[in-house]
Amino acid sequence: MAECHPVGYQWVMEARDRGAKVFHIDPHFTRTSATVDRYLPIRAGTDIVLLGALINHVLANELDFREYVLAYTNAATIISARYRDTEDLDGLFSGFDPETRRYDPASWSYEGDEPGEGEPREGGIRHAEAAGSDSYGARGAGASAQPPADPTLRHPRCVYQILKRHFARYTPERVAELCGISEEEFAELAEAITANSGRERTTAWVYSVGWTQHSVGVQYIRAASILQLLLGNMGRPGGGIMALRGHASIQGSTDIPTLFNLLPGYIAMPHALRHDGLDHYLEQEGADTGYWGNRRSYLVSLLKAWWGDAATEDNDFCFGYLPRLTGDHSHYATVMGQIDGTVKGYFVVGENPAVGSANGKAQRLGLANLDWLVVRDLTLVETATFWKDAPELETGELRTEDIGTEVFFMPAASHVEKEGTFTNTQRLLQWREKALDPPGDCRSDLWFYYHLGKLIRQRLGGDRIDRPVMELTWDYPEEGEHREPSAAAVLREINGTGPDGRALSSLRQLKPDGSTTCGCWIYCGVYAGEVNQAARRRPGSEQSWIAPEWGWAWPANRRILYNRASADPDGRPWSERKAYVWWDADKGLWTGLDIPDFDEHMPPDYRPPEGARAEAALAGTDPFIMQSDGKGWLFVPSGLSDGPLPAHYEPHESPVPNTLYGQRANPARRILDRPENPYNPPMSSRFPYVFTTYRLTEHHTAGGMSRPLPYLAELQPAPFCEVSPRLAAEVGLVNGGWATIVTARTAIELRVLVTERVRPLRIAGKVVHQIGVPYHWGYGGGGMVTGDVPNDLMPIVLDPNVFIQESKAGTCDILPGRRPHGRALLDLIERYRHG
Amino acid sequence: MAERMGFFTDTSVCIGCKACEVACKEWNDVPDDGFVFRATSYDNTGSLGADTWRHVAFIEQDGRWLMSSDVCKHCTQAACLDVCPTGALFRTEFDTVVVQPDICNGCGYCVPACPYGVIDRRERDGRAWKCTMCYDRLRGGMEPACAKACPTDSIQFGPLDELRERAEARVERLHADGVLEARLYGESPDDGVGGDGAFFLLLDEPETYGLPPDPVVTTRDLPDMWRWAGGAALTLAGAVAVSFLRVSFPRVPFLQASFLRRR
Amino acid sequence: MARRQDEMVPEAGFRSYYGQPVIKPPIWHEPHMPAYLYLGGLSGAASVLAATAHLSGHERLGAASRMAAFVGASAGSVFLVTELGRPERFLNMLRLLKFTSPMSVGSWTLAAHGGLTAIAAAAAVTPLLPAPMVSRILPGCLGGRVLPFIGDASAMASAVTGPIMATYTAVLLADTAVPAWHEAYRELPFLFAGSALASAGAVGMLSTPRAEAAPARASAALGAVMETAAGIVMESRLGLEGEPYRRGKAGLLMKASRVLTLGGGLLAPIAGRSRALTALSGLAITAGALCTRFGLLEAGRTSAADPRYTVVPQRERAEARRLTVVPDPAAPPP
Amino acid sequence: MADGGWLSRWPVIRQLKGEDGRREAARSARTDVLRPRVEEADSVARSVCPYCAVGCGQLVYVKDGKVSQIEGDPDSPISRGRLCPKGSASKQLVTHPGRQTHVLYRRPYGTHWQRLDLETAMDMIADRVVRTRRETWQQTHDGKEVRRTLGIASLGGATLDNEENYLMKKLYTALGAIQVENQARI
Repeated sequence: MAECHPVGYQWVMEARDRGAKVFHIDPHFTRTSATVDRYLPIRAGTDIVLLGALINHVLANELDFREYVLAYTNAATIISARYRDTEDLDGLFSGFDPETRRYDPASWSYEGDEPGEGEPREGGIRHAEAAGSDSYGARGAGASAQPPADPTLRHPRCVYQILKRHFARYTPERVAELCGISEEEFAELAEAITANSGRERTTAWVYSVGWTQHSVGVQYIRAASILQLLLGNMGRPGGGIMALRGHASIQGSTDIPTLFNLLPGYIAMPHALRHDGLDHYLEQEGADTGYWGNRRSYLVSLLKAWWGDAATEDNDFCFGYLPRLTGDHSHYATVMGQIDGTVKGYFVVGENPAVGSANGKAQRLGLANLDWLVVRDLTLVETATFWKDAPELETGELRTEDIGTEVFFMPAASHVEKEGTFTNTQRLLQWREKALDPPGDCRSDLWFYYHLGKLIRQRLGGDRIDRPVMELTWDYPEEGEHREPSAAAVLREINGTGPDGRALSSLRQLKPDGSTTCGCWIYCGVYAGEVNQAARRRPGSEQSWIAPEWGWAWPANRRILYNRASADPDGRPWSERKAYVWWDADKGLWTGLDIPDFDEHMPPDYRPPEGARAEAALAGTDPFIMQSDGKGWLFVPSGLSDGPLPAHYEPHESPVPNTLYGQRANPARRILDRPENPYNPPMSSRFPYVFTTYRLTEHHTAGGMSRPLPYLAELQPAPFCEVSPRLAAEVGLVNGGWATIVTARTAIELRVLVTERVRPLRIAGKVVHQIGVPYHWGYGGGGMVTGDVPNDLMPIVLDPNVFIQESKAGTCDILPGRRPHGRALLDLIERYRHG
Repeated sequence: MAERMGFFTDTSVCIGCKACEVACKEWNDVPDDGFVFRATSYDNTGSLGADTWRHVAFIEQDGRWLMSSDVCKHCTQAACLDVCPTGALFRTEFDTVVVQPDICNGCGYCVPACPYGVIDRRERDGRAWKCTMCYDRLRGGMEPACAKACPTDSIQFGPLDELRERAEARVERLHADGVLEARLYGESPDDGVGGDGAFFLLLDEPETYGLPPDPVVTTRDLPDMWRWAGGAALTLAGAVAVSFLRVSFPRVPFLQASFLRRR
Repeated sequence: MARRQDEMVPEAGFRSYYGQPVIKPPIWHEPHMPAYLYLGGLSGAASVLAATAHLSGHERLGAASRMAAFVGASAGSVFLVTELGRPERFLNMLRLLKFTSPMSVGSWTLAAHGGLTAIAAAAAVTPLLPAPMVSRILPGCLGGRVLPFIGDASAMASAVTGPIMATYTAVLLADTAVPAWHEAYRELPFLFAGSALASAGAVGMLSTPRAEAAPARASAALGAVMETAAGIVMESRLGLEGEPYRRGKAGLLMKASRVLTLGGGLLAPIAGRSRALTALSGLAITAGALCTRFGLLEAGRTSAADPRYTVVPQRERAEARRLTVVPDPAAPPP
Repeated sequence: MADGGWLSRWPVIRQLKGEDGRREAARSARTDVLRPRVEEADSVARSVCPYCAVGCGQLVYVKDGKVSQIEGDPDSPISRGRLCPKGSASKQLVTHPGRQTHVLYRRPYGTHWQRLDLETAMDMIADRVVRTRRETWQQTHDGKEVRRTLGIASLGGATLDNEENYLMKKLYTALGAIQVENQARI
């Protein structure tokens, strides 16, 4: 956090100053490690072992916050008798089909909720193939609101007992054996987090892509969620699991997604093989209880925002205009489509896949096989210049004269040359004022897409293919000499309007009948009262520590999600110290420091009547209002592609076996077994070292916004790897010298930093060396400092839920000295591939 | 005159992010310092100089990683200022030491005079440069760019007296917390430079950070130097006289005449 | 496991930060700075020699020394100005008079000394020029009567600025944080004065007929002895800080200087009858003086570049003080 | 010191008048009028740092149509005026000489860039979108209506504004392009 979010880290330093104990668990000793109470080095890719052992520690010693667990989680819920755990199947859950390598989640259901024959409502192969879990993350898959439960937690099939059994093998000994964290260190951590949880205290977990970029990444977060729910740390101040996101509006990019499987507000894109019309779609997608019960209002308001008057009740509000998915259309599938020739035209907007995505060679081969490519950026990033400086030109795999890709480089406006909102890592929308006009041909992406849309519309006719474009609401006020579309008008459209044409103030006003419009339901209220709430700038010093009048957080400006859980079932704060929101019986409403994430008039003693829908179907004691049963899910009955509970699997490329289960790696992980994407064999003596990638404070991602800046480039001027003195001695690496790192994809050369910050770990009886590689460099890109591309080493192997690549744990070999060039490089890789 | 302003750099909370280095350069338009991979932990700018006015040191020790943002000390008795022949270096109303780029003629004398190795001449420009404690910002009531940017408040700016009190309290707190190696550096008005306007809380010996353990302003000995030089000058004159004495003693009577004689 | 310096990020031990210098080395260039030091010293001593020669009736020696003083000061000034990062701003040297700055004092001295030696030299040269030419350049009586008087007076006055010229540069070097220079502040002025005297003597004996050159020879010899003595005292008194004078390139230069200066100096008084020996002696002394200056600069650089010379003596000083002073309760236990 | 005359401003003379040679007497006329340049800014925009997702507040000062300074916004309850090295380098990000301000075009099999004016480039891109969309249009897939093109794909960075992402998703969806992805997946 100190490394990649230094300004956010000030609050950690402040917490430490006030007595908080801070642990840092990371394969790599970073600036964070240097400034915490205890640093625990861990082997990359083994966090579920550690988290599982913490869960086991809590369960075995009954250290859970029982009152919270009983009231707010599905611990008591009884699971289908058809369910089989990894304990029974040596690392597999029930429902696995080895043929397709996909799970049928039917047996994971709550008792009495098991689907009949055929495709289940949520989950299943087609759902998994289209990254369906992505939308469930915030959404809550179908499950009944009042499933059978055993409040004594004794029923052998209740979630609590299943959890106990599942995690029993996650012991401190296993942590030592697999993670490399000693039993004493584990004991210190376990003691600290349990002692610091409960009524009076809360513990927070903070993670970043070190948890997500794994073939089992979603289950890392799940494991942390289970732990935090058991300890009563969710929905409470000082608790939670915080995702530290690495880009200015990466949160916004998922809320209002430019992602293949989502519509704005985590609404799933329709799937041709799963959904027919609007009604069928709504029936299939999501539960009727909890806030997702209102999904018709959200979707219809979105369709109205997009197709305006053309969207009517009679034509399903133009639901048919939405293109249909049939499977995986994600980034890496798209790249394969480029190589295969199905993808002809490609827009790359403020992104640099040629050096920023896993397996750079596959990316560049894809780019070289396009008809046309549009790159929009501030500088000439490698993706724009690959045709004249890609490493494949040197090896002879590509020739500039043979690359038929037509390339348009469109210079972009910077963040100060346009107005608009970023959504930060805490879901806070902040409006940026425009400081000045962009120079030369530079334009905002808003300008580009708006005017491109207008030009496209001029070229289209009125047939059924073109009608969705022609009928699209595409008319925003234009401002200034460049005819910049008004970002405020777009934000207002996102916020939505009521029947009177006025901006809506709350998502609760959204209607299923087409009388309201809303471009993104979770952002409804950002323009409440016709005021750009994201532009609010009341100084922090003039507000409470929650600072509700600085920007605007979705939903409804709530700063902590599910904060109903900060009060006990009766609506009283768990403790004075941790008071946040509470039920004011006199006034008959929820109140507190933050905006309650709950129906403000629903009393704690509310019990839903039979047949109630949406939020009314949840009780006054159900804080997790997006879930169909209002409970925090320790066990996930549907929605995930690789199991209802986290289980430790070794990374796809790993030097050691999985000693926990017979199943070595995540059975459902997505593998792209193609010639462009060869893998290192697991436990191969040719690739004996673990390697992990990460960022440095001085640079940003693949360097597009940092390498061209002298002030940043000089601070970290060369790609390097970090190795322990012991590995350096074994291999013959010299501090300040050169090393070549080899994987089945390619070999790259880097400078060497020999440092005791990197520690060899003893794993399953043998010493495992880890090599750290910051990934900020590329071969060109207008960078002041250039070098080989660390991402070229990475394989494309994906988490089965969200299709993110495993770039935090792989295997490699390391050699002293610089790499061979040209043909000789390919020969070297050939030798490694075939041993 | 305004209060004496200073920096207190508390390295115990430094996270080595180098925001200070960059913020300083952005404000003061300092050029880059070259692109050299030094293999000295995460430090690739090396030391303070004409093109690096804040420098973050990284020291890897067994189990800990020390980071510290170094800067011009703005000495109470500043050798650079003392020896500057042009008056380009002067003491401001904030008791800071600043180079005036419109005056400096690049004589280079300040460079070896500084006991901390701070000031240096920018060769492509010919003048000497160093931290000004953002003198222009101070004159507008703003804090220096580095202190403002510092994410963890490792760099604190304020009236020196206040900072000294705060630093004392911080050391006591750290000692109480068992960080016995915490110590202040440059805060004492009794040290060899009369105390630094920019002082530090360190977690190891100063030399570990590249700081001199007991710096003394060279001009402290200047009166003595002049005396010895005076002695040497007289000796020189005497030696010349002696040179003539031995051989021209007989001509002494003519000395007077010789002096008065017109050609 | 054996740990070599190059095997890993060197652990910044108690001594230094990656072996980097604590202070900045002098940035002055070669040959500018050493040449100036030589020329300034030569000029200073030569002006004393000139005045004394004049007083004692050694007119040829006087005239030659006046010329040497003038050439030394003016050529030295050229080196000094070109050494500046912004030579066009050399006049800024006279913005202020700062006694804390040997360079300020030196600049004013040089300005005065340069002017005085120029007039003195002009007066010495005028009689050698054809009268018509003189009267064309100088109006009326100026050439004939006033100039010689002013010239003599200037020569006398330059005998006051001269010793300062010859020794202030020692203070200039000593008044830095460079340990090898600063710690030598007692001996350096004598070293400089001796070297300057020897240089002026050498120039004097090379440019003056044998008959009048005896004082120059004596000066050369005395100067050489003085420089050598100062050097020996300096090296024996300085401990670690004196090491740069004995090692490496600086050590070679200083040794060469010692041999040349002493050899040339001792040769000077006995070389009277031989022009060759005189020339040898004079050139040896001059070469020795130059070696001294180049050696000093080099030693200063070495001294600054190695943190040992900065840290170790300071650490010893601090430790000594810590042991004598009442322990500070806030100080960490050793 | 306003009484003109180089002589009276000559520091030596000022020294003689009693000014300190290391303080007042040494000051130059430029020094006397020095002020922070942000005081002369024509405008200040309240912005947000474009690097990571902490969302630190930035103040963007503009003078004569150029960014003259970017620094932390002390009012921000998130960052309290502080910035990391990247945030602190924001001015260089928007002003550095390597930034491209012209449209560049590389024709198929070409070996060099050529300039293109913005309007032409926009027309050319629109033409290609329309053509590729038609050529690769899929009305049905396995008998099911899909109404899409797999011929056009997009990858966006996560420094795009919400409004930009919104228009992108809206336009692509209407066009039937589904391979619309973002750094958020990566």
